[in-house]
Order: sequence, then structure tokens, then C-alpha cells
Amino acid sequence: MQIKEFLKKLSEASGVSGYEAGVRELVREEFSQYADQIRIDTMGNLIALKRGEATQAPRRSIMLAGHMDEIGLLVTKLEKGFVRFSTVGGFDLRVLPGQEVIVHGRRDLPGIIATRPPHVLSPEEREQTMPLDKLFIDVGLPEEELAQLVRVGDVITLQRQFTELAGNLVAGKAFDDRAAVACIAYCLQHLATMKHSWDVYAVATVQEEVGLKGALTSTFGLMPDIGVAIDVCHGNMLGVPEVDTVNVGGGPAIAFGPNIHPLLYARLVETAKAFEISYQPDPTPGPSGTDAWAMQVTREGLPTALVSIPLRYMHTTVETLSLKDVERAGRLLALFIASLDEAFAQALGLKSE
Amino acid sequence: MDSTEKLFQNLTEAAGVPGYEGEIRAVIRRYLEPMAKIEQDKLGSIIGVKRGSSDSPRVMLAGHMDEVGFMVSLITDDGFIRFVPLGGWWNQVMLAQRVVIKTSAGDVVGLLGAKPPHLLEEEEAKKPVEKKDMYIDIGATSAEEVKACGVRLGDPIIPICPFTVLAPGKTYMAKAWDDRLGCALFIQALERLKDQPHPNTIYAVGTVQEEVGLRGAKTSVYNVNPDVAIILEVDIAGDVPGIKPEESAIKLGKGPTLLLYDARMIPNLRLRDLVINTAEENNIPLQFSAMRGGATDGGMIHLHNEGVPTVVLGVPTRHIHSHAGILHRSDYDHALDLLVKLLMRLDEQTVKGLTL
Amino acid sequence: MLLLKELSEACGVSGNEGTVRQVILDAIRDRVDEYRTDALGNLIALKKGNGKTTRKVMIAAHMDEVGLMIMHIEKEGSLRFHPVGGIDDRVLLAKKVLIGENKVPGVIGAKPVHLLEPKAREQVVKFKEMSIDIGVSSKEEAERLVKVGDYAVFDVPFVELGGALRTVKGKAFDDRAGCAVLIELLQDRYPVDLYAAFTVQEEVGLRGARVAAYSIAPHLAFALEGTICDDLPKKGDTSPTTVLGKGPAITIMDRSVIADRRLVELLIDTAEKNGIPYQFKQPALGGTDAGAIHLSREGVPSAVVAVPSRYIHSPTSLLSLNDLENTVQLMRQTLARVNDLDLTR
Amino acid sequence: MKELIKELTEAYGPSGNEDAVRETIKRHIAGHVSEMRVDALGNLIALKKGQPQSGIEPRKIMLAAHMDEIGVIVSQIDEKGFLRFAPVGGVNPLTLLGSRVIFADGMIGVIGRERPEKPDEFPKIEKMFIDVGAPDKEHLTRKVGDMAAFLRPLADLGQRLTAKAFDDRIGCAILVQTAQELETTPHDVYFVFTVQEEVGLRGALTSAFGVEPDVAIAVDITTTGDTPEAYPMAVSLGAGPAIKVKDRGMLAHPGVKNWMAETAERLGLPYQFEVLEAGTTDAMAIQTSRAGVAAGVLSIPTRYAHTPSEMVDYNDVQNAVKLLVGLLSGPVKI
Repeated sequence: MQIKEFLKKLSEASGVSGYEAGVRELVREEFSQYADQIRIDTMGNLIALKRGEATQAPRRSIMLAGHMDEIGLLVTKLEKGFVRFSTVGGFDLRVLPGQEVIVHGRRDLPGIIATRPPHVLSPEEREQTMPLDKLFIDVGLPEEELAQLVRVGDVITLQRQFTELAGNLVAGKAFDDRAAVACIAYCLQHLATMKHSWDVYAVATVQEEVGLKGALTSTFGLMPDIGVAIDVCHGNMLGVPEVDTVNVGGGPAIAFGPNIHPLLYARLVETAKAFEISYQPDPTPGPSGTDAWAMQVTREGLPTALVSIPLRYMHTTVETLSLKDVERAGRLLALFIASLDEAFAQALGLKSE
Repeated sequence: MDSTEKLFQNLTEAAGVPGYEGEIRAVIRRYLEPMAKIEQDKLGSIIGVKRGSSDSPRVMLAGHMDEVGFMVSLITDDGFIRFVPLGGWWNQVMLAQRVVIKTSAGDVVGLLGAKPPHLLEEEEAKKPVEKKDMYIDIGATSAEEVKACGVRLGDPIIPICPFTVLAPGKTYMAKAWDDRLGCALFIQALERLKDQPHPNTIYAVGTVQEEVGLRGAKTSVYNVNPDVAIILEVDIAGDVPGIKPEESAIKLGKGPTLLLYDARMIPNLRLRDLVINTAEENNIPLQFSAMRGGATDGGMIHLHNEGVPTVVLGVPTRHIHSHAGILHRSDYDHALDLLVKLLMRLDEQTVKGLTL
Repeated sequence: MLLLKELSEACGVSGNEGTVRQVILDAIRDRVDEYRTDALGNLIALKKGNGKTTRKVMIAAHMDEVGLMIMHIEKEGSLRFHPVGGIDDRVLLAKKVLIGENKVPGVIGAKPVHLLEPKAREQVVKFKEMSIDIGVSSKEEAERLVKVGDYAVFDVPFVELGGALRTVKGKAFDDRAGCAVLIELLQDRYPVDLYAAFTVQEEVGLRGARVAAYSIAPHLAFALEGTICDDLPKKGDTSPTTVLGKGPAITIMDRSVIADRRLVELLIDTAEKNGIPYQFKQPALGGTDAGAIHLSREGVPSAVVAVPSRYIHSPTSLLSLNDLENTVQLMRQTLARVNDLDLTR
Repeated sequence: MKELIKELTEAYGPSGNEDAVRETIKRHIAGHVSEMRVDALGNLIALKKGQPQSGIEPRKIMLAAHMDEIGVIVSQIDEKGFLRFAPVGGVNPLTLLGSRVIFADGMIGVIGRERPEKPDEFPKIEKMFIDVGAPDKEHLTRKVGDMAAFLRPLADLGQRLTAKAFDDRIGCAILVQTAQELETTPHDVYFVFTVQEEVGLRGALTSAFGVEPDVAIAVDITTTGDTPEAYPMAVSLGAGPAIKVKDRGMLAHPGVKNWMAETAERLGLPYQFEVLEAGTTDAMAIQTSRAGVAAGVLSIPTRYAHTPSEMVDYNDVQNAVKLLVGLLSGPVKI
């Protein structure tokens, strides 16, 4: 698998929270090459199992979670031949005006997010962010035709063009968190060339952007011994203080804090150091806001960790990351998994039934 | 794609911010050359001369080649690019868009960075980002890298928005309709008149630097020295939610528009009536518009010499001065018909009559 | 009482409760029948009932306290930090803190008032504008003493103030007071299986209690808290949340739970029968582990009993030992009766 | 059915005090279900056992409507016997001024307000109080923690009805009516009347864990966009029950959504799709129960939600019952 090609496919696919079917097929295709078993649960999570070599009980398992849903829009109302919409997931409304979109009606309709032109706005209005109810989508259809092709509740995705920048960086939509899905695929591919005794559940979760829902239910269903979430974190960019970001291209960020089991953090760091994979520590004082936050408190709880890929302009159509970081994160996870043994399980105090 | 759509694609996808019209000029030249004698003024405006059955009257058709864009103004140490707008940009439609920097070393793709919502203070989210605070990210990590990519101060920057046929097949989305559409009109007008005798000589002019002050119009009009002029422009469609009729009554698909006045020009009334009659006689739908702000090349051209009878023909376009605009094919076709019919009627007699 | 001092002075910011857990473990090891630590760090101890018991009762007190985490070290060696749990920016300025395992002392600083515009003096300084000074002059020097990710707590010694209410002052009475009460309760046996859950991460979202309740699956539960006590003189007709010295505070409803009415009645009845003072906590304020426990599995009837304590979530808090002891009394007597409580509907 | 609706909406039941509502419902569904139980939090869980039908895969279906309503809770009592209070659930202060409230024991109070500093000042709940007509504190039987609900009888406007607590007694009424009209079903249908929805979907969370359904449908209210200058929204009163696509808290399971829409079309019942910007329902909590539940919502378009005068269209209500009966009689297609 080529990370760039796979990420491009994922990024340009449509999979707004709750409607991940489109992107899920791509993931299934890719994961099934490395998995012994693959299934989809009630919520729509894609769960791939790659068995470990362990022969004697207790059989241990690790769950890798990266979410495949993306933030998007939803049709709320048709008005005078234009589309009113609502957001799914957290948007900065300021990036919406002028964006190209695709309205997934009876067929896909390209269009743009528009608002009253500046020519007719009062100076005050120009100084305010356009609220949601002042924005609409123009697909260039007359009222009657629009009504035949589009219904309330139809999904809308933003511009899907994948762009290569200088220095091994790429830009596109939904890298949050499809980059993690690509990273997991790369990890599985890598694992195929190694020995590992623990079972690996590679889970592409759904509905993370609307409340970590896929992780909540899939973890309950699988109840692995430990869980690792892969997500994106804020990369360095103009106008944002250093303390809030890590460097794009500086290697995966390994989180620690209340959401992270100290021993998992330690093992990840050892692994990175041992194999000279550059990484960045990522202090996370409160809620990590990732699938790991949900996984940790499932049933009687489990040790969790979080590996993040530095990313600029999160939740815009020009999310930007370094392919090198994705690859590094994938390798790190594979090596980490290969290092898991019963001694480590004991150290974590895992039950042995 | 029919030939018109192909023409639209070639014209709108070409680069040409004010002062940097080289690329678009080449495209237009390719289309004009088979039909007309090509001249150029010293500012870069291109002029296609097509003689009909008579040298006079001299009819000037003007559409501007330049589009709104940006220019590299600063390269930061950590490799981000600051820019200045060329032409009137509205800051609210700029964030998180893709752009191409046209460098001596070729095209460099970049994007306008936008702070993630997660890191926004509540107050901050209420205020639009100022242009001066925006920047372009080409994926470089240092000023050196940026320069290595060939980017230099002053390099022009244009939006990325490929020509797209929208769902109904009758509406198109693209950048730079303002005013590649005008260019398309004079090109196809000449094509139609190729083997028709028209009682005049047509000067089809693609002007430069309209967006920064009608500059190309001022120079090219000297070269042409017209007896009558028709400005071909986009017009603001007002049929979107939230626009009141008194702000703009123009609707997409309801025909071309005739500009009754703008900030810089009042049309020649007889010429105006000629347009209206021609439209009625050929039952071509026509809408009327009036702009309190804004102006067109006509603002310069009609003041040439002792004055030049001038009108502005428009085609309704939504969302101009942003990355992507939308227009309707039938409006364009009607505008073209009207223009051609008009050119057939502008003989010496009629034109003299305009100013008696 | 002495244990309260030890508990209060131990450092246990959410996610880093190890030290507190150790203090508690040493205290209860010989009092309980079983104990274990789970994946999040909850300490769960079982005190079996007197044989003929039918009910599992969970009592939770959380070990964690609000504090700070070191996020970034500036070139000149000052430390940027982020609060862990809800801390009011206003209480941070000019406080002494202890950082990391080795308790490196530091002071929270900001721009001196002299340099502030008159207008700025009116405004609250945001924690993002503050930094911790540990007396070093370079990043390198700082890194020898602390590392990014270290936890920091306020440096506040435990002091007895005495007086009729036998007040004491110290840090983290929310919820070390609850821990102290729970440790006391483990001395006796009751006609129920008592599961004492010393929980983690309450301050970042009731997370320890949630998983503890799931694994214990109790029939009913109590949360022990050190609760808001806003009884200072103030203008207008607004009565206090709780009053210092007026006895344990019983919650009827807070942001996280509507207490089970049957348990509330039992508590009130027990208090009155035994002449133990009690008060109601003003409704609709705050949240406790009970919020997570009562929603566990198919639901768990839950109630909250709290020791009033002034200035919680600030460096120093204050409580009355009388209230503490009365809370122990009330719980003891209640546990003696809870097995017979009719829970059918 | 109007009698049932009247009885239910006028019952007293702020969050945590649903007993009266629960007893009323028990009375009406007794005999129409196979078994009933009340769980630890007070949810009423009634099961209608399925009769196996050839060719139809039996599923475990949970229908949820919440019994509780918004209200107020006494937070303090001053010397003169005025009761200060805090909200229970999302109470808009504007709707309190001049309202009457009623306590569990039938005591009635009116809500008063401190003189505002500015006449146009937005009323704050901290500056309001309940006056139960007590001369002073001594003669007052109330205590801190007592809850009160709006007092407002149902008014039958003919086609439309207005009352307090249509949120979500209308849902309860619809479930009761469905239980009565549904003769047989191939599925095990759990009619669950939940508690404490208004304070955080708490009853739904625990009852869903207990029931462990395959499919769940919450029946609750939604707001409309058909009043003057309303927020742009496609839902309007009388256009049929609304099938939820999304609200603040959840995205409905597309399968359940389509199953409802297709059934409505098959039965020739009017329906509309709903995208709600604010608020959520029990379905949010049910959806993520255990390993996940395919959950949807059937909404009754309701104007003036969370005021003492909510308004619904009687046709929407009856069509909702018809749709539910239709859904439960046939196979589950998701």
C-alpha cells in the first residue's frame, strides 16, 4: 500500500458522521488484505481482526481505533431554489463562504456555499461572521428541479480535491481522521512482516465528530485488553502559540495525562527511541477529545494510549500534514504491538481469565 | 462539451491578475487571430480588428482580461507567504481556499491557512479574519525552501477553481467570469460575423487592469479611437436569499442586462433605446440594472475625445469577486444574439444619429 | 484526623493519584477483606457483611484533586501550564506550587501590577498569560529539574485553627475529607457487603466512579464529598449552599444527579433518630461521582452526603472536624439500616 | 384519544417525580401488555411478547417516551415565606413570569419577580420567587428540594391542542394508544416510559442497558419552522409526524429512518424529515447503549416547546400511532 494514494482515495471519499458507508468500502478493501476476519457492527464501525501467534491462554488483544467519519453538512430546508443546511461536527463558520461542496441528492450535485454579496451588505454586516442561517448552497438548479433531486436530510460534503504541496506535505479534507485510518493500514501491512503474539483489532470508527460514539460502542463490544486511539493534533501554524502545537514533520505526538495509562506511554516512548523514530511528547491535561477518551471508561475500564499525527488547519478543507509523520506513526504502532507480551500484561495488572 | 463550453473553460482557467495578463492574452490571441488583425496597446490590451463593408463607424467591443487575485508581499522566516489583494476581494470568502502562485519556475500550489475552530476564543470566532492576517502555506518550513520553489515577492497568485458544468447542464461554475465572459462574447461575435457583411469595422478589445482602475480601457481607447462602444461585462445576480429587489432585481436565466447607470457612466440614451428595440424586435429577453457603486471600462471609454456613445451589456452572474461564480447559458446565448444583431445595425447613419 | 492531614498534604492531581492511593492503602489494608486497583487506578476494597447479607453497597470518595500540568518550557526557563480540573484563574496568581515527583517549588507569576494599564488591572489575568517561576534562567537549567507533563499542586500545609467548630485548613478537602470518612467507616462491619471505592479522575468528568460502579454492580450507592460551603456574609437574600458546622450536607439534586428519594428519607430519618445534625445542600449546584454511579448498568439508587468545606477548588480549603465526625456517624448508622430499606416500586 | 392526552398532560411529574404519570400509564396499558416492571431509576418497562410469524425475523424493539416534564425546585426559603428556586431541565425565564406552579401535594404558587433595575431587563431566575400565599416561614409546610411543575389545563382548539408538557406526554399517549391498538406483533416490543430525560436522558440510558434492544425508536416532540420569523426549518404543524435525521445529540440510524419513511409511504401516511439544530431525545442515550443500538426518532411537530402552552396537531398524533402500529406489525427492514 502506498500511503499517499490510499490517503488520497480516503480523503476524496464521502463519509460524513452517520453516513460513512462510502469511505467504509475503501477501508474494508484495504484492511481485508491483512485481516483474518472483518465485520461491521450495529453502529457501522468496521472491525478487522489480525490474529496474534500466541498459543497458550490467556489470549490478549489490543484495539487500534481511528475514525473514518468527517465533519460535513446536512440539508435542512429548500428555499427559492437554494439549499439551507446545518453542520455535522464542529465548523468555524468563517471558512464556509465560497467553499465548493457536493450535495448528495438523488445524484451528486456540485455547488458552492454562498451568502449575500458584499456589494449589498452594510459595513456592519461585513464586519460580522456570517451566521449559519445567512448561508446557503447554490447548485444552479431551478426550484422545481431542485425539489426533485434534493430532500431534507441529504448529506453534503465539502470540496474533495487532494493537493500535494512542497516538502512531502499534502492538503485535503477529512485527514482528520482518515490519516489515522491510513496509518493503521500501514501498521497492519508492517505487522504482516513481523511476529506478534497479541490479537489486533483494527477498528475504523464512526461518529467520532459527533461524540466519540463509534469508539464507545465498538470498545464495549470487543472489550480488548488495551486500546490505542490514533488521531490528529494541532500542527504549528502562524498565529497560534507554540505551547498549543507540535511540529508538522516532527514525528507522531505521543499523548500523556489522565486519559493515558503511564505504562503504555512509557512503552511507546521506549519503542520510538529504540528504533530511532522521531516523536513529540504531547501533554494532555484534560479530556483528549479523541476516541481514547471514550475507550478508557468502557465497562470496568481499560488502559488506553493516544498517538497523534500533527495537522494544520483542522476541520477545514485544506487540512495539511506530512506523509512522513503518518508512516512513522504506523511503524511505531507495529513495533509497539510486536513488543507486547504477557510480562507487560502482568505489569498492567490485566485480569487473566 | 460544445465549443462554447470549451471556450469558457480555456478563458476562465487561464491566469491573468491585473498587470499579469500574459497567459490569458495568449489564449484570446489564439481565438482572434483567424478572424481579425491583431494589435496591442502599450499597456498590454489586445485588439482584434475585423473590417466589414465599411471602415466607419469604428465599433469598440470591450471586455477586460484581468481577474481578481493576489500578489506575494512577504515571505516569513518559517516559510509562510503574506500577500496583497489585486482587485476587490471580500475577506469572508477567502479562508481555506486553494491558490496557484505563478512563479518564474512554474506553478506552485498553496492554500490559505485558517485557524482550527478548536483553538478559537469565542469572541474571535465572531469576527471575520482580516486579509492582512491571512497567509498562504505551500508546505515549506523556511523562507529558503519557499525561495527554492521559485516564489519571489511580486509573484501573482490566482484562485483554483476548475470550470464545472453544474447539475442542470445549463449553468456553469468557474472563477474569473468577471470578465472572461466579456472576452467570450466578443470572440464569438466575431466568429458569427465571419462571413456576414457588417456595415462597420469592429475593434474587439481585451483590456488590462480593469480591476485596479479601468487602466487598460484608458490606453486602448486611444488606439481604437471608436465612434461607438459596447462594454461587455458581468452583472450581479440578485436572485439569492437575502437580497432585496431594490438592491438588485437581476435574475439568472431571465436574459442579459442593460446597465442604466453606474458610479462612472450614464449610457448614451439613443444607443440605449437602440439596444432595447433590437431586443424587442428579436424577442430577446432583457433585464435592466443600476449600480450605485462599481463601474466598468465604459467609465473611461465614453469620455474619450469629445465623448463616445457607450452602453454596457451584462450577463447575470452570482457570487462574483469570490473563488467561484455561477452563470446561466441561456443568458449568455441571448447576450450574444443581441450583440450580433446590434452590430449588424450599427452603420454610419445610425451611429451619427446617436449624437445629433 | 491525623490521617486527614496526611491525605490533605499528599499530591494527587487527576490522572496521577498514586501517592494518595498509597496513603489510603496503608490505612485500610488490615481493615478490609479484599482490595484491588483497576485499569484507571481506582482503589476498590471489600468489607464483607455479617454473613446473612443480601445487598452490595458502594461508597465512593474520590482521591484526585484539581491541579496544574506543565505544558511547555520557555527559552528563559519559565514554565507554561494548564489547569487540570476546574480552577478559577483568579486564585492562581502569586501562589506557591510543588512540581513533579521531587516536589520542585515554584511561584505562579504574571506581569507585575505596576506595569499594567489601569484598564488591564480591572481584568482577570488568564492562566495562558501566567507562568511558573522556579528560579532558573534557561530552558536547559529548567529541564534538569522538571519536564513537560509534570503535574503541579498548590503548596499548602495542613493547619488546625481550633475554635468551637474545631476548624482545620489545608488543600484538597474536596475530596480527601470524603476519603477520611470512608477510611473511618471501614473499621466496622455492617449487615451489607460494603464496597469502598476510592476513585480517580472525578475532577475531569467522574471517570473513575463510572468504571468502578460498572465492575462492582452495587444495589445502591453513596458518594462522600467535600462540598461547596458558601456561607460568607453577602448582600441580598441568598441563603448559603451549606453552612460550616451545621452537620453533614444531604444532596437532593445537583447538576449530575437527582438523589434517590428513598435513600434521602433514610438519611434524614437516621439523622433525626440519632440526634445527628444535618442540612440540605442547596439544589442544582455542582456534580459528584454519584452522577456516574447512578447511571451505571441498569441504574443504581444513589445519594450524596458531604462535609461542608469553604473555598474548595482554590489552594486552601477549610472545614469543621465536627462536621467530619458527624458525617462518619450518620453514615455508620445509615449503613446499619440500609439492608432493610424497601427498594421495590 | 384526547381524553388520554388530557389526563397525561395535566398529571404532575417534574424530573425525578414521575410517580403520578407512571401510575396513570400503568392503568391504561394494563391488560394490553404481557409484563410490566419498574427499574431502579423509576422507568416503567412494559413488554408485549411477539407471536412468531413465518417469514418475519423477530426483533427486540424498544419504544421510548419520557414521563418527566420541566419544572422548578425550591432552593431556599426566606423569612417572609417566599420560595427561591432553581430550574429543573431547560426552563426559559420568560415563560415563568405570571405563571402558576403546582407541587406534588397540590399546593399552588404564583411566580413573582424582584423589581428589575432596568424595565427592559431580561428576567433572571435568581431574581424570581414563588409565592404560595403563606404569611411567613412558620406557616409554611414546604422544604428545600421540593419540586413544582407548571399548572395549565389542556385546551382543545379543535384540529389543534395546546397544553403544558406535551414534551413528552404526547409521546407517552402515543405509546399507550399504540399498545392498545396493536393486537399482535411478531416482535418483542418493549414500551419504555423513561424518567429524567429533561435533566440528561438518564432514564433512557439505564433502561436501554436493561432492555438490550436490537432497534429503538424514541417518540418525542420537535420544534417547527412554521411560525412568523422562525429559524429556517422544514418541519411544520399538521404535515405529518416527523422522522428525525439529526438533532444536537445524535444522527438517526439511516436504516431506521428509511424503514419509517418507507412504511409511511406504504401506508399512505404523511410524514416529513426533521433536522433539528437544538435539543435531543432519549434516542441519543439508547443509540450508544452497550455495543450500540440502531436508533431512530419519531417526532411530533410542536410549537412553543418548553413553555406552559405547547401546541400540537391532532392529525400528526393519530398518524404517529398508525405509523407505529404499521411498523410493529411487519418485518424490520434496516
